Amino acid sequence: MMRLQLPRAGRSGYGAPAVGAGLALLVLLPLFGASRYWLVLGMQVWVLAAYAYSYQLLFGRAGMLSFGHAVYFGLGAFAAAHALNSRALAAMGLPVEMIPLIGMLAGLGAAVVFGFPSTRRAGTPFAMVTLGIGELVAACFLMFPGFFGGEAGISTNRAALGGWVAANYGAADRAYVLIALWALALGAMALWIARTPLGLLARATRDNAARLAFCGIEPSAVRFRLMLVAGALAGAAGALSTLLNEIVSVESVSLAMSANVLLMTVVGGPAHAFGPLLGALTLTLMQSVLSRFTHAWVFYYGLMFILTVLFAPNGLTGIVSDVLRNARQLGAGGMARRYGAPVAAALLAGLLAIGTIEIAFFRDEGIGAARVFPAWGAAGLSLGCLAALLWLRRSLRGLA
Amino acid sequence: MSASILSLEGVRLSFGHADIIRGASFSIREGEIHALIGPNGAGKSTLFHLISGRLAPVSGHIRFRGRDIAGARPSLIARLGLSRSFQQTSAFPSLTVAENLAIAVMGATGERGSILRTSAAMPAVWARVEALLGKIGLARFADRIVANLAYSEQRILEIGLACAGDPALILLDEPTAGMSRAETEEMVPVLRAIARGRTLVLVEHDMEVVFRIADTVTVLVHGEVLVSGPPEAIRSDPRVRQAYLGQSPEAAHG
Amino acid sequence: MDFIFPAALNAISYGLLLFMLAAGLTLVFSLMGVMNFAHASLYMLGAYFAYSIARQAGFWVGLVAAPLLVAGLGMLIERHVLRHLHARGHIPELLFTFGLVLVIEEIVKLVWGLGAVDYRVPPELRGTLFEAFGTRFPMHKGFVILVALASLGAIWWLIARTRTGLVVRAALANPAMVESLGHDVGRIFTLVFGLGAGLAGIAGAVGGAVLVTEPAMAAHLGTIIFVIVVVGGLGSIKGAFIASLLIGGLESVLIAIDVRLSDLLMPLKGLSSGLDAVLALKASQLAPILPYLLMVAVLVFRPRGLFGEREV
Amino acid sequence: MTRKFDRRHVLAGLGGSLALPALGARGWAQSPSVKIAQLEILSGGFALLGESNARAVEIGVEEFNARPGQAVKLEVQLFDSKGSAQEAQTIFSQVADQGVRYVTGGGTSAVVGSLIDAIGRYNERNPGKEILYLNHQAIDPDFTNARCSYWHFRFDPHVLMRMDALTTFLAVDKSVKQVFLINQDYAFGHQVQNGAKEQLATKRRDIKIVGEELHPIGRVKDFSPFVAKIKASGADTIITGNFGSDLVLLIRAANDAGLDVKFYTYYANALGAPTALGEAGVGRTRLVTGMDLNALNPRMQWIHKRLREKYPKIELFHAAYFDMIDMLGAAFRKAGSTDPRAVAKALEGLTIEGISGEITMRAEDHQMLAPLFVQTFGAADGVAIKKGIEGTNFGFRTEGRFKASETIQPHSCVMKRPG
Repeated sequence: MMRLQLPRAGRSGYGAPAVGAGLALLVLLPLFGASRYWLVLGMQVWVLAAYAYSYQLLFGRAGMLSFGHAVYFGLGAFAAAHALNSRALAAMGLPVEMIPLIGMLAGLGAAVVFGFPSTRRAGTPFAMVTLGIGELVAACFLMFPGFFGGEAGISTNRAALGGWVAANYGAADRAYVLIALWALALGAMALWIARTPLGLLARATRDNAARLAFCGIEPSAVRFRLMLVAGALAGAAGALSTLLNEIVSVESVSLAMSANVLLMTVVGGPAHAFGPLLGALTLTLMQSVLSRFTHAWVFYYGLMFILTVLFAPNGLTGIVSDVLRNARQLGAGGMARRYGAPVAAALLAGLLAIGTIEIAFFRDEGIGAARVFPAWGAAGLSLGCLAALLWLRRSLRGLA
Repeated sequence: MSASILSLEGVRLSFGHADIIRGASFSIREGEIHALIGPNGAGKSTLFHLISGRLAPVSGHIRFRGRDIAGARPSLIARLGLSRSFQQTSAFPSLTVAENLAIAVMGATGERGSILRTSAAMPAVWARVEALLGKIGLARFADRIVANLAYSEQRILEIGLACAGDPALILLDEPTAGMSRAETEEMVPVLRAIARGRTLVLVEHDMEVVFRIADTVTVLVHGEVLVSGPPEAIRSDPRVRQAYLGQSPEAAHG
Repeated sequence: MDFIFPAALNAISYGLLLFMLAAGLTLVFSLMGVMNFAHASLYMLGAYFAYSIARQAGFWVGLVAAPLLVAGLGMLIERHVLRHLHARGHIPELLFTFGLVLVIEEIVKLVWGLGAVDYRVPPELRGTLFEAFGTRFPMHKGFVILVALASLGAIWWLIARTRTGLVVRAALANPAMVESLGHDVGRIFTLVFGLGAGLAGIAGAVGGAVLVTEPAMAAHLGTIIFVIVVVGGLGSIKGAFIASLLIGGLESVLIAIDVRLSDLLMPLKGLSSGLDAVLALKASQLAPILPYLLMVAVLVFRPRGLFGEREV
Repeated sequence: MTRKFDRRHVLAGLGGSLALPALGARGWAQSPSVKIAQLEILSGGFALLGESNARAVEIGVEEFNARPGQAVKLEVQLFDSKGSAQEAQTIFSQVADQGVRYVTGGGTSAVVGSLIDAIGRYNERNPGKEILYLNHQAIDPDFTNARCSYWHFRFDPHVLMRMDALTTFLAVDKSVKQVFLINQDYAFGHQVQNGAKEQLATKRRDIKIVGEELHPIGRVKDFSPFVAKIKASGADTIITGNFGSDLVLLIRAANDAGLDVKFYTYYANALGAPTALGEAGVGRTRLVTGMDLNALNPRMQWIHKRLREKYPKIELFHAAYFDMIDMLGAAFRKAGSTDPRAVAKALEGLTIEGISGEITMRAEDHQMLAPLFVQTFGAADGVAIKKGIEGTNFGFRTEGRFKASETIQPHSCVMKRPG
């Protein structure tokens, strides 16, 4: 009997033990004496990664480009905040570990309501409907301050409820472990879904929805089911964000939040198992660390997104796995010979471009590079940048 | 004479003022191989779209096993046991050959995308896929991504997809389009094989293939049925000659 | 009546401004199938370019030069980026234009600052056009109407009456056919994209002066013009026209009406206390969500849009 | 963004995201001064406001530190909260990590509220490391009423105190008969609207509120439908808390339509409004503010001049930061310590001479009582209006002065005090 290679979405190829050990190290970050700031940043990465994993199911698997995913994330976050503040739930002894389940239910409920009108269509119309629904829900938030706390949002305290494992999760290190484990579980669920029959049908709808219908399977039903799953996972991720921030405000459902998850997923790699994690890490570092050095961080982030769309459709994880694959074939020396010149040229061009931008725009503010370089530096750097770009082009030709 | 499995009664389709199908009526008997021929623009593919549910007729009835399916959704029609292939190869290009067939099988077996087991854990589906792979002769390409298949293999896969769900009736849209003589020769037995135990309707430009395998031939001109009958009668019918005479030889032979 | 009349004139002026944007977006979409997310960003660039030129050379020079610059930029984008992405399908194109929105907004902030710039119509347009029902109708609003009609008329003439227009119309209907007739479809795409961008540029040069020129102006209009294009029916210029006036007017009319939902639903009073928060809203407070409700409803119940010939 | 930090790590900044905040921590540890983390919105729609706040505080601290014999120096570390409550939490955790004990900042009440709550939780969980929030701008009355916190001090008169000054002045003007309220549809706008209604009802029962409008914040491109409505209502006076483009566009639409009414505003001196007002606003635009630009004391004159030199693009339209800095200095002296617990105690009930008169930090709700001014828009004449603002020839003439004791409003704060 013939052996079929069965579908395995999200094969890492890095060796399961190594991946497991790495993840365990990440989860146990607090044991290594990470300060509160790094823990909070870490939690942010986990929350965003969980959110991005839910989005990857839609965009990466089924090609559903949603501009309103924050609806599910935000409603999950609000449900979690209300649950944390609810005396009735506290009296019933709801442990804080179960809060993400509340968010999951809220996300699922929202997906039942909004999923139907949006998943009837695919492609560009789907993108437009989700955009409309996203704007709709965001606008509603300010209209019903009774439910959503108005612009101030809803404050809560993650230590308000007791826990099963720890007495409470007020301290950052305990909260970190809770959030990391939940995020891992959510990511695993998303990857699991990709490997189920639903995941297979998701890829089929992306490839050719019309053909799927002629096979007897309604593509809009597949999209709807995916939306339910993705909505539930996003809702749980939203609940994690409530546990982290202890406040939920309108920004949780905003277009910016919807855009963030799209950016993370694309930059990280829309199809790779580690794409969302890497995307979340990149966004968090740029938003929280790079933003301390330059006002232009959003510009760099947008530029990075565009470059990814243009030149690396498989995102950063795509680049990494390409490099690893080539490295195995070529060895260190071969890699250096082959990629040394283009990488050096790209790095140089990038650095010079950043320098030019910093000097040109922050002259009168005197921040960043503008502090050290004189005004004419910008002109010099931009010329250098141009030269580096030409060099890059030449070395890329050499590659091809 | 066996019972009719599919019958069209006065099926009409128009876009704006242009009539595409002007009241087509004919019926297809269970178990036969029925060929639809006609010059370019006669509305053959459009008729397929109407039968398979991609388009809805303005008026008229399409009865499949006694049930009116005019205007029903494609997925419903497919579940009723009416399947089709496409003129352009239009499978799922980023999936493997086996996965393509699995999806078609899932559609027929009523699998709606469980999330509680992996897709590997569908023994019935994969067993059927393996059988199909053997039948259409693509077993060695099982794990090949469809986009990387050669053209003729993609055409064969297209037919495999159409019969994966063991449908009662298959619509094949130009199964030999774009194939070399030799490839077409290979296709003829495949067509005979899949026709075993079911009804086959095909649109085909290659007259040689049509007259070799068809039990009945229906000639469509300008959205109307010109004549319908056994191949020998069609071959000698002067109206058919007339209809084809104005056409270039390519149109007559595909 | 005393405030319905000025409200109607406002609606026309604002609606036509929206239409200048929606027309370009529709044109590009029907030809290339690309929903250009960055269309409103081109509008913003039009305003900022016009502002910078106006400071050096005067308002009228800016009004002409800025749209040309924006059109050129649009053609560059089409020629050097979108065309290459086209082969990979619509999603990468959509993603690219989405990224462009971010980048253009940041560039505008870096170059022109975070706040609004003082871009106003020149003194000769600051007066009152006429007075009716006790309200003055400012001249600059009439100017918006004039520019919109003139530029749309020019576009119409270009497409309906010139040879190039004939090829464009043919390409709209059947690009493969036009290609086989020996026309360079790529050039037509570039041209049409430039035309759409230019229209956005004109809208920006005028709209920026009449409304406000600030980095958020693209985000404010961006989603609204999508709503218009979808509600009107993708690819339908007529639909875009009606939807522009409809959406432009909706806001003015809703603001003018002083009704609460609870007043409308008086007979149903006591139905549910849970809906109190909804019912207490005034019609004018609903104004921001109504376009989106309309869009979702259209996409669900009438996917072709109001006047679309084909499904979205 | 921290200035010092930048300079030391420019190269790291160029390198991008590899930069380690840990390096920064070492840099800060060498300085003996009291560190204050300032969170302002430096990107997005409110960025201009955040930028102005940041520059003003920078100059205010420069002046404070340069005073002869100043024992305790202040060092401000600036962060971009991006207008996001979530981001504010991240920054706060970083700040708390670095051992910074004072946090300040303006912006939306979402950000400020989230910080006050976060500090409350942090102080509860980390006794001995308490952090104080010094609020120089968020004037939501809730922060010193229902949501008051022992660790929060507000140095700016809140919405209702300002409204009281505005309505007192309005009540005197017998030509006001019909008032229209137009505000942004969010917490602050609602407070202005409700405050105006309540206070007018007690001060001038004969004034009719002929219309109330709440419009979405920052989204209205053309106010002429509203203006038409105002005109139709027959109003002779508008009260609005609008600021930024919402005020600029309202004024422009009113001018275009020839709407002849008085404007009573909160922010007509800022963010483009004076430019928009122009000649048409003269004599009929009023403003309540905490600072009189025409009568600055020497300290404020120095700050004003320095700000103009260093950041010509930045306008001075808010002054609570300077009172905040002074009062903090006074509290350090009174407590003999810079420990936030001692300083909080010292701040309660503290009275000093502020930039325009006596100011007191009310102990019960931590709301500062400070003088307020009601001013009218007019052409600069070098006397009543010393200089034009925002590059125009117009400014605001002071017509009403309210001493701190005249701005007192009741509060409902039940403060939880540490044991």
